[in-house]
Amino acid sequence: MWRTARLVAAKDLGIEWRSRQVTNQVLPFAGLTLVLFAFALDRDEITARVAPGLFWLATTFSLIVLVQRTFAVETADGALDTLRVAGVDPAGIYLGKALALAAQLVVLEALLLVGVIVFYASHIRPAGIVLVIVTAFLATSGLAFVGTLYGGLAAGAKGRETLLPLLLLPVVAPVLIGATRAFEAAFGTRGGEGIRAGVEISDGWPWVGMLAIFAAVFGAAGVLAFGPLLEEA
Amino acid sequence: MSPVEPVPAPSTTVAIAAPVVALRHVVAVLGRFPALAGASLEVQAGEVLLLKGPNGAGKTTLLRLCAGLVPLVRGEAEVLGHDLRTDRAAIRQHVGLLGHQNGLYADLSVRENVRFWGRTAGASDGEINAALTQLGLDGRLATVPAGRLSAGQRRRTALACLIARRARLWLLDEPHAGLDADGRDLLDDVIRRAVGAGATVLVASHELERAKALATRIVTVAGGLVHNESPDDAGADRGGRV
Amino acid sequence: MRDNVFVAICYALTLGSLLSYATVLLRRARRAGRVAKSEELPWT
Amino acid sequence: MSTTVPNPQSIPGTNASAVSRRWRGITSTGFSRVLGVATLVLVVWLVLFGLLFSPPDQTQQSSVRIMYIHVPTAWVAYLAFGVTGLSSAMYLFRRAHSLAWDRVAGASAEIGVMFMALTLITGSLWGRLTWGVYWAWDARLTTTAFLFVTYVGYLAVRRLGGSHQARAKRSAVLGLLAVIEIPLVHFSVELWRSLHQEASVANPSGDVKMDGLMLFSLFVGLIAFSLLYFWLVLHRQRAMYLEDQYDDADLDVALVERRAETKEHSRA
Repeated sequence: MWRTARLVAAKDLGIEWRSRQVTNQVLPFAGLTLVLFAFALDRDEITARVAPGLFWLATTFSLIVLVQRTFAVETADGALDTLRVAGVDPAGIYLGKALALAAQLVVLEALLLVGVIVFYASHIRPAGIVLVIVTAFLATSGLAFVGTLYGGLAAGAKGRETLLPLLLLPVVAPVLIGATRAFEAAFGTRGGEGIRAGVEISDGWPWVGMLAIFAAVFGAAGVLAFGPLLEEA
Repeated sequence: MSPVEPVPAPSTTVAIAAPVVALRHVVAVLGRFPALAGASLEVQAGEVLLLKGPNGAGKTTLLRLCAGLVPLVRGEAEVLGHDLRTDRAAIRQHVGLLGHQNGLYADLSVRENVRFWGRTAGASDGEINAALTQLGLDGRLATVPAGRLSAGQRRRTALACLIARRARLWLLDEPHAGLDADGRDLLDDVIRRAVGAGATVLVASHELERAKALATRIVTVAGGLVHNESPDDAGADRGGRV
Repeated sequence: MRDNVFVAICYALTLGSLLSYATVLLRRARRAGRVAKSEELPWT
Repeated sequence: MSTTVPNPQSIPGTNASAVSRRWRGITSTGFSRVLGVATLVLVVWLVLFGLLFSPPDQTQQSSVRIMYIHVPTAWVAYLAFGVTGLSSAMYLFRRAHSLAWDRVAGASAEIGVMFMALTLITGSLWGRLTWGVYWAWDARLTTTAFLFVTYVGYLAVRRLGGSHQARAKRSAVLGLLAVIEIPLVHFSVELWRSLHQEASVANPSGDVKMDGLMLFSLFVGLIAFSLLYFWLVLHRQRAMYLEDQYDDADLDVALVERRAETKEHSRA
């Protein structure tokens, strides 16, 4: 299974390396959403206060675009059928695609973090760096697992462009809540009271626990469910 | 891998081993439409079976059914000893399907495509390079992204991927389409080598003259059913009538 | 007064939608049943 | 082939009440008719008790009457999704892969979504009266809304088509995934709401003092709606069976046409 996973991940990242479609289109899209949020929310104190939320909202919307892209690659020339006929372990395909998706997400989140600090004048407390990294890692793996699983479900379907957001967005709600609260604990606006008066770094850790459970549950569910789902796509 | 000299098409009196493909009154649907309406077919190991028939007769569905991609609605079907009703996935390592679509990644180069599909079937680099050279894809062409190839070159790349899989059952859906003259010679050579290496081939094709030269048996697929032609009008080596 | 209006809305809405769903259900079943031979239905 | 609609065992003697005679359908049997009549009686009883006989509440006045509808619909909605999850598991893990479980899952989900919508509407109306606001980010309400959207997605996936077995397997997997999500969402919302200091409003009915008659009406409501749920699932599942038969019957007709096609071909 892991051999197939490495193979599929290398293939996906190879495609991205060649086509540069994610770097040229999806990353600017994510940056654009940050700017649009700023337009919509107008006043700086508001954006500074909700910066973590906006960060994860932009990531979630970009996730949908990335998932649609990663499965469009498969269905473009009937590669999905050939993947099935290849008789490789579906769990390997699932983990491979999730790995590639996670890698792209991490790059996207790094850029978004810079964007948030620049646009929204947020400031990460020195002690909060570890929390930020751990949260980002767990939330990204959770998002990648869920995205690949539901992407596989919708891959072959006719109305897949509209079906995917409908299926995916409710499911990522816990990640959105958890990651945002954890980031709020790590962030702190310069001067002034913290994001929420008296929010300590330590408040973030229970959320990290929840994110870890989420990632583990959907990692396992994906390994089991991806095969049957790919079969019927 | 030493080039295998082309072996004359095996005589049809091959020992009656378990049939590679055994379909009995198989019904398969595409959405609501019964593409296969009770087809029955038996293919022995080493045969090259030509599926003749008009468009929409069910040839493609028949091939996809044998590859385990299409669920069985009624009837029984056994491929390579596996019952397709209970376990469609088990046969897939041993089956190579060349459909209308080539299953290539447009952004990856020819070599990367063939290496990926070869690796999924466990082929070594040597076999992958051999497949590339056999299809004349090892020169400058190997580094060209699949998206920029002509239809014929994409077909050859898909064929190379098929060879690298070393499947025991080949399912070719109009393989000649889009190939130029020497492309077709290459295809016939590839099929002969595969049969020489013990594979069984099902070819759905409209290029009857070329396909008949290869086929050990011909059947007509029409209206979702398989009508067996008399075997004597197949196989050029027996001077069969066109 | 507004309380009663809201209460009325709730009851009417709930019972109305349940009743209409039931009638649609039975009508659809009858239409689909026209083809199936009723002897071999698993529940009769 | 027209089918007369015989009622195989017309119940001699006890003439089915006017209501059920009008609704005699191919999917009704003795048992479903009795269940239907019982449900009808109880629902009428509920309406009478809920609107007239039960006393208004001291604090909430008559708005408490919505509770007799809201709580039962919420209970049935959660019951329906429980049944969908269970029958999805039964379909997947039983060797027989019998389509009956898939039909029960589909029927229960469809009815569950309807009850869930009613729960949300009546809940927000009731919230408007008691708290003055249509919606509050209360853990239970949020999870309910989340469930509603998830199962709307489930129904969308069920309509994707393909063979019955393909539809069944895909829906069953999604049904189980939905069950996994419920605790995750509930836990995260619960944790989230605990951050806000203001009293987490458990449920509008939380502060209603229940006296005998109100409790009784609520109890009648729960029974009536549960029976109604089973009656609806029973019929919906049978209607699905007929629809599948209808598809298969279509298939036989199509097969006949398909084979006729080959005769012209071979003659031409």
